[in-house]
Amino acid sequence: MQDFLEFRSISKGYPGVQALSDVSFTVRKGAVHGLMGENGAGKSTLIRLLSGDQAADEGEIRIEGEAQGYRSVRDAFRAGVIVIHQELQLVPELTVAENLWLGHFPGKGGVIDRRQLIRVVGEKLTEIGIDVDPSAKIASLSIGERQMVEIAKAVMLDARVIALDEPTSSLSSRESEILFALIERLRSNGTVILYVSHRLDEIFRLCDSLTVLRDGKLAAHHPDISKVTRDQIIAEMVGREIADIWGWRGRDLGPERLRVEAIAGPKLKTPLSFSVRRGEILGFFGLIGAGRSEMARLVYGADTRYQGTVVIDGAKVPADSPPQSIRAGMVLCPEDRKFDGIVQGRSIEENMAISSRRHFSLFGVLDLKKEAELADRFIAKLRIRTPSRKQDIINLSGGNQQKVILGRWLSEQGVKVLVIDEPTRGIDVGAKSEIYEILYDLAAEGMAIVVISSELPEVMGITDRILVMCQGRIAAEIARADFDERRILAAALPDVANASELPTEQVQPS
Amino acid sequence: DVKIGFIVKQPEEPWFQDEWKFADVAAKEKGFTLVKIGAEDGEKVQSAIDNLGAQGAQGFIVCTPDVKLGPGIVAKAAANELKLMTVDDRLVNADGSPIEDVPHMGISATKIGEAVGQAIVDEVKKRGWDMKDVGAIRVSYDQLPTAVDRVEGALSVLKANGFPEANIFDAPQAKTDTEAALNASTIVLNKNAGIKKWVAIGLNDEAVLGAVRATETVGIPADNMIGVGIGGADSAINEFKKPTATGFFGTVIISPKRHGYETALNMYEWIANGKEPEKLTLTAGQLALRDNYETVRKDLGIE
Amino acid sequence: MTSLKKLLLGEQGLVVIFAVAFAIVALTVPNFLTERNMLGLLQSVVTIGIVACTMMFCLASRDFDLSVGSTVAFSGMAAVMASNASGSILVGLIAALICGGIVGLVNGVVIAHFRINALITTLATMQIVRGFALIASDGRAVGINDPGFYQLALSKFLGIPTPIWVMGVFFVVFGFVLNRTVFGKNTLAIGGNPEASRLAGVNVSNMRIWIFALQGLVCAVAGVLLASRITSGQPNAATGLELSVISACVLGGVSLAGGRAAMTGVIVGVLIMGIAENVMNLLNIQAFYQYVVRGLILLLAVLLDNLRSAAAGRRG
Amino acid sequence: MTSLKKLLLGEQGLVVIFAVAFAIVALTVPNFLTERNMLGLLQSVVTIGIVACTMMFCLASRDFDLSVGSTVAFSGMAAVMASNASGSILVGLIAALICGGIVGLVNGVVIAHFRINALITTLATMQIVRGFALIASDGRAVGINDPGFYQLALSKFLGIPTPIWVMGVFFVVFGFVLNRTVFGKNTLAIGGNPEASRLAGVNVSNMRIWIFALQGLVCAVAGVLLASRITSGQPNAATGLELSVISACVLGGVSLAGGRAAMTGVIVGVLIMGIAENVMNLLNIQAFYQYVVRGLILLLAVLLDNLRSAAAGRRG
Ligand SMILES: Nc1ncnc2c1ncn2[C@@H]1O[C@H](COP(=O)(O)OP(=O)(O)OP(=O)(O)O)[C@@H](O)[C@H]1O
Ligand SMILES: Nc1ncnc2c1ncn2[C@@H]1O[C@H](COP(=O)(O)OP(=O)(O)OP(=O)(O)O)[C@@H](O)[C@H]1O
Ligand SMILES: [Mg+2]
Ligand SMILES: [Mg+2]
Repeated sequence: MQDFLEFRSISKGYPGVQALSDVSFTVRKGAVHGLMGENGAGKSTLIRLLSGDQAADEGEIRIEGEAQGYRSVRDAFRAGVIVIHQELQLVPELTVAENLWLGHFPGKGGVIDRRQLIRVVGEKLTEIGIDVDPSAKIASLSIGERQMVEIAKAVMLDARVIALDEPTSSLSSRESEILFALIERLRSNGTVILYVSHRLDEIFRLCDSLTVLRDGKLAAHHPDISKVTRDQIIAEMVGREIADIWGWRGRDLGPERLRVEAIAGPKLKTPLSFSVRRGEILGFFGLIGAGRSEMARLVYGADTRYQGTVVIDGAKVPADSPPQSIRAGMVLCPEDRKFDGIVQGRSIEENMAISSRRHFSLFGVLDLKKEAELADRFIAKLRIRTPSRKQDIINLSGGNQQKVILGRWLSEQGVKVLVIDEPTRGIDVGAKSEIYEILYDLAAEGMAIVVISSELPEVMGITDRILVMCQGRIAAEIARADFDERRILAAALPDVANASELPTEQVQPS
Repeated sequence: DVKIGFIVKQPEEPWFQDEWKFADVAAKEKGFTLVKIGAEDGEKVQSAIDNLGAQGAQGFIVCTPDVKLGPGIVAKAAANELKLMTVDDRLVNADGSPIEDVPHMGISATKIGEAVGQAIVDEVKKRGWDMKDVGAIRVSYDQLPTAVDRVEGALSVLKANGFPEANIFDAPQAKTDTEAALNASTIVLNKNAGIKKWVAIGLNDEAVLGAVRATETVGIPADNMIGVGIGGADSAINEFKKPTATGFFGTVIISPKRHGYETALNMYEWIANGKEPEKLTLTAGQLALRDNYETVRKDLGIE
Repeated sequence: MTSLKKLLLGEQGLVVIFAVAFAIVALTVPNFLTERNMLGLLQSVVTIGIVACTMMFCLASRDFDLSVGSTVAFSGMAAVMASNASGSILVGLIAALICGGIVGLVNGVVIAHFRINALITTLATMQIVRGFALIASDGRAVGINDPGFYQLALSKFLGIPTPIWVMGVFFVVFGFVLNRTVFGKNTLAIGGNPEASRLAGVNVSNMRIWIFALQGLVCAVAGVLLASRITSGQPNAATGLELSVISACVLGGVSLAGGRAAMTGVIVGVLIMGIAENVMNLLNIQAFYQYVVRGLILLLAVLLDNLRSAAAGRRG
Repeated sequence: MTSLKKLLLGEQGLVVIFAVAFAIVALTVPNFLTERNMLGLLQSVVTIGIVACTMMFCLASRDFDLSVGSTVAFSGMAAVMASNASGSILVGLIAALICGGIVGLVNGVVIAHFRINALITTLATMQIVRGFALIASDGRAVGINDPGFYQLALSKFLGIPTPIWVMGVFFVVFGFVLNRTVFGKNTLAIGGNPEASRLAGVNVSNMRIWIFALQGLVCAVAGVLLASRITSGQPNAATGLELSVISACVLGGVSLAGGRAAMTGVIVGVLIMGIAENVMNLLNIQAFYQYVVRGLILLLAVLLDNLRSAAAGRRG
């Protein structure tokens, strides 16, 4: 098979950062090509250059031997290239169908043919196996559903090259399967797929070939993925060996620290109860829309509750608002970093200190030195790739932004309960194990930790106990000794949950 | 029963408030309804007339935001079958000639300006200043035609009496309030720091007050300043009430009483008794100074 | 009961609230619901209504235009001067469209290409264009020579004055453009998420330029009608129009954060503004109190709309 | 060469450009760089400068305040009337602060609690408050009885008039508050991403209320100084102030999309506005052309700043 897509000595710099330097590699026709690397290694930058949104400082991209001088997204589209970016790029106020057609609306003389708009999208979505209403507004979808819509965008329009930048970062296993099936189909049609992910099992499962980037340079190129091992890739990425990513450490669990009693809200009608002990890491698993994020937001007071109480160390937490929860010793690291996490236009330092700075300010006057120290400590600890702590957070790569947000909460003092929604979304393998280490340390100090994750291996790898949610209810409770992939998945699937004898009512705290 | 509209261009201005007040007196006396509407631009005037028509008024008095609105106002009044009189500003045709069929009561802007100019000239002579050493601040707001006419009227008298043209300095105000006039005048004073004696003219009392405040800020004594305003409402009276005399020498008071009371009365007579008013009534302004303003106001029927 | 609630809180809630308010006013205010007053009312909102059509697009795409008042005055001026000079009303109309179009185009190019804040740009052009209008006319109104020009505003069709028809046509056309054309959808997309739209291949800067140019042209139409109604070109006309128009749009549910707009909403917004003025004058409310009442009505209208959308659980 | 470039394109680029422009003006415009003119210039921007301090906070938190002009007039009015009635300047000052504070508080509560669009809310209060000022004074200027009141504006310290000192103190204090206090940082955070700030424990609605209340208080101070300068309370004072202040802020790099602000920038913005007026009058530019020039300067200033930040590769 001939080389279909070629990157030729590509370089791209931003002020203070050389994102890519002299990167060259080729991809064969009909191949799924993996792209890996630490956070900030330059993967998204490469994809962005391919999309035509930005131009390389040096080098060129060739498709079927033809140099692509395109300068805009439209040009790239005409050349048959479609890119799904790392951050969701949807217009919340428009419907699913309108978003899918955006940029290429059907119709004559500028008048949209609305019937065709809906019909074609409906057919495509059914064909792909995505269950969303084409005329629903994007704003009403959960983040996972939005991700599926993004993916549908790639297949809607016939393309020669499709690039997917971390498409599964907010998908659970079931949706991921739909995506993988899609990729198989595209591969058999001869489409070239560039696939960015931090999940090694996905890479091994899907990809024919692989490129590893490190610090913006080509670290390794593997034309045949069957000739490499996981450890080898990790070493190429991180520059060191990581024996066991999870590195699970057992702890002695103390008395009950957090108790949630019959909590319910607008999007979570069935009351939920559970409790977490000192030193315990409790995992929540479920499919998209299972209601885990809703649960977390209700517990934290981010959304208004209909009913229910939250008790920390025997004291009731006022139900009202995040400030009160924080004062009571509970923090939530939200799932959607773009809308709920990063503060655009402000530096890394400020983003990290936003909540904890009240501890080291005197009468409201800041201690800038302490802030700087804090930022530097977590930049080092979480391996955040940035020229300085003064960098605007918007200029960081996705994974590095996530790390800053994590840093914000890990630096908070006097925390008794830490709730983390998708802690390692988009984070590279190296940093992942650092984060797990920090979580174990915090737990060992007596903190109660709730981890919500859609990545089954992660939930199984780092938690002491798992609550499986399904359709807004807790469908199963499984202790670490009984962790079993099949059992957990079975509980998460709605049809199985309804039919089986698995407990569907509220689970009593153990 | 009779219903009469009274439309004015700047409802917040004390002058128009007073006109309304005196029109109300007439309304009470004669027992008709007076509908007061503020209309700052041509479009508002149009809808105000429509509105009056809809309410069943029989006629209205208008001080138009712009005299060139004449044909439009006349047509609109006719369409609504309303009798029409103008006050303060006289309507003109497209070619600039006054529309003579519409009864008017007012005073020409140029004439008021001339009164101001005469007052200044008299006082300059009385103080024995040499015109060559005196600077004139022309607080200007040229986007308003009336303002230009008033200021030019005053300047024409100054020049006719030998005031050197080179000593007249323009201080354009960005808005028609005192602060804007103050800021603009300060610059003129600072630019011509060599001139020690000043006179100031402007479109109204507020503008001249700005110039007076400016002289105070840069330290020119009150004796070296002659500001003469136009209007004679509270801004000017407040100045006269100050314990010591300021550079605000006087103001040409124009009487809102005749303008408000008589026009309303005339309109009523026209509607009720078919007695058509005079086509043109001209009133005069009167100079008021610190020591005689009370009598002047009494003479004019204000107070 | 529940269906009433649904009606009030639904998509068309503002319209329903408006209809109720209208009925109350019609029943309680004398002379309000007469044909003459209705026509007068509609004529009084012609300028705001026409300009609001394109302002809606401008706001929906997350932009802002403060220069509309000046543009209306300037192009009205241009129409009068050109038609006086040439003796042809058509030439006047074309001159106005050219002037308005150029102002809009300049706004658009400066904002989209040089990426200058729309507020500052249009604040600047607002002053510059007003300056041009004043310079061109030496600060004085210019009378219309050809009485045929007045006919634009005075003529009627089926008993309704032409300007009202024009406004109606604009409402229909721009309503269609917003909901049913690529242009409209792209406008909403740009406002909702400019980055996503750009990455989807929408030419964002061209779209913005077009929107501003259209705004300029529409202002020119409003300017010509205004000049015809007031039988002269006035350099000081339409000051403060920008705030009225933006208020009408926001009242009608157009989001200043972009991405949300509806023609029915804007029409209701325009009418609320007009009715408020009309009723205050009918009730002979004192000038100073009119300020207070005007402010309170504005607050009340958005408050009601807000309660509605809060109850409907729509996200901010 | 490169260090020059660095200087121009760096954080302080606007300041450097301003310094260069200032030097050019000082050298070419006669009478500009005299002590008298400088003091006059500074005094002419006192109102804008003082109000810009809190407007900066307001814009940085993604809000908007159009009511400042009315509030300045109203509280100035209140100060004069209260001090006339009581015979004490202090009582007047307190009355002004109370009035200003209440207006701000009402703005804040309506905007933050009832979640009404800030533009509409402050547009409404702008009218209501102006109405109050007119009603309170019956539309007339109210003279100051106690000559001591004039001294607020006329008194000098080290040869510099008190209002300029007040403005200077405000600049220093609010610059400190913005950069060095939790309040300032939270303001910027709210503007950058309100939802994220809320989740991070910032009490967003309280913050917004505080910012508006502060804005009201600061307007009251500006109103008292203005009344003292013009020796009377005028209900029509400070119309259009809101746009000048917002322009000064945006010129100084405050982002209307929130999250970005700097005191030095705002000071430069205020000075640019003041110098533009000052120089135009010194050069005796005709009134109508002043409109055009004012607009062009505004455009030029943001354009320069924009080129600078585009070159620096800063994102939108
Ligand atoms: N607009 C920008 N301005 C400055 N630096 C940038 C900008 N965009 C990206 N960078 C930097 O370029 C580098 C590469 O970023 P990129 O987004 O390509 O990383 P990535 O490999 O996709 O990482 P991740 O796994 O976290 O998504 C990072 O150091 C990032 O901070
Ligand atoms: N903004 C919204 N408006 C309406 N419904 C929503 C909204 N966000 C989420 N939902 C719905 O609420 C339910 C719970 O979603 P939630 O995001 O809590 O699920 P989750 O278990 O956290 O899954 P995910 O993996 O997507 O985060 C879903 O049915 C989802 O469609
Ligand atoms: Mg990336
Ligand atoms: Mg979730």
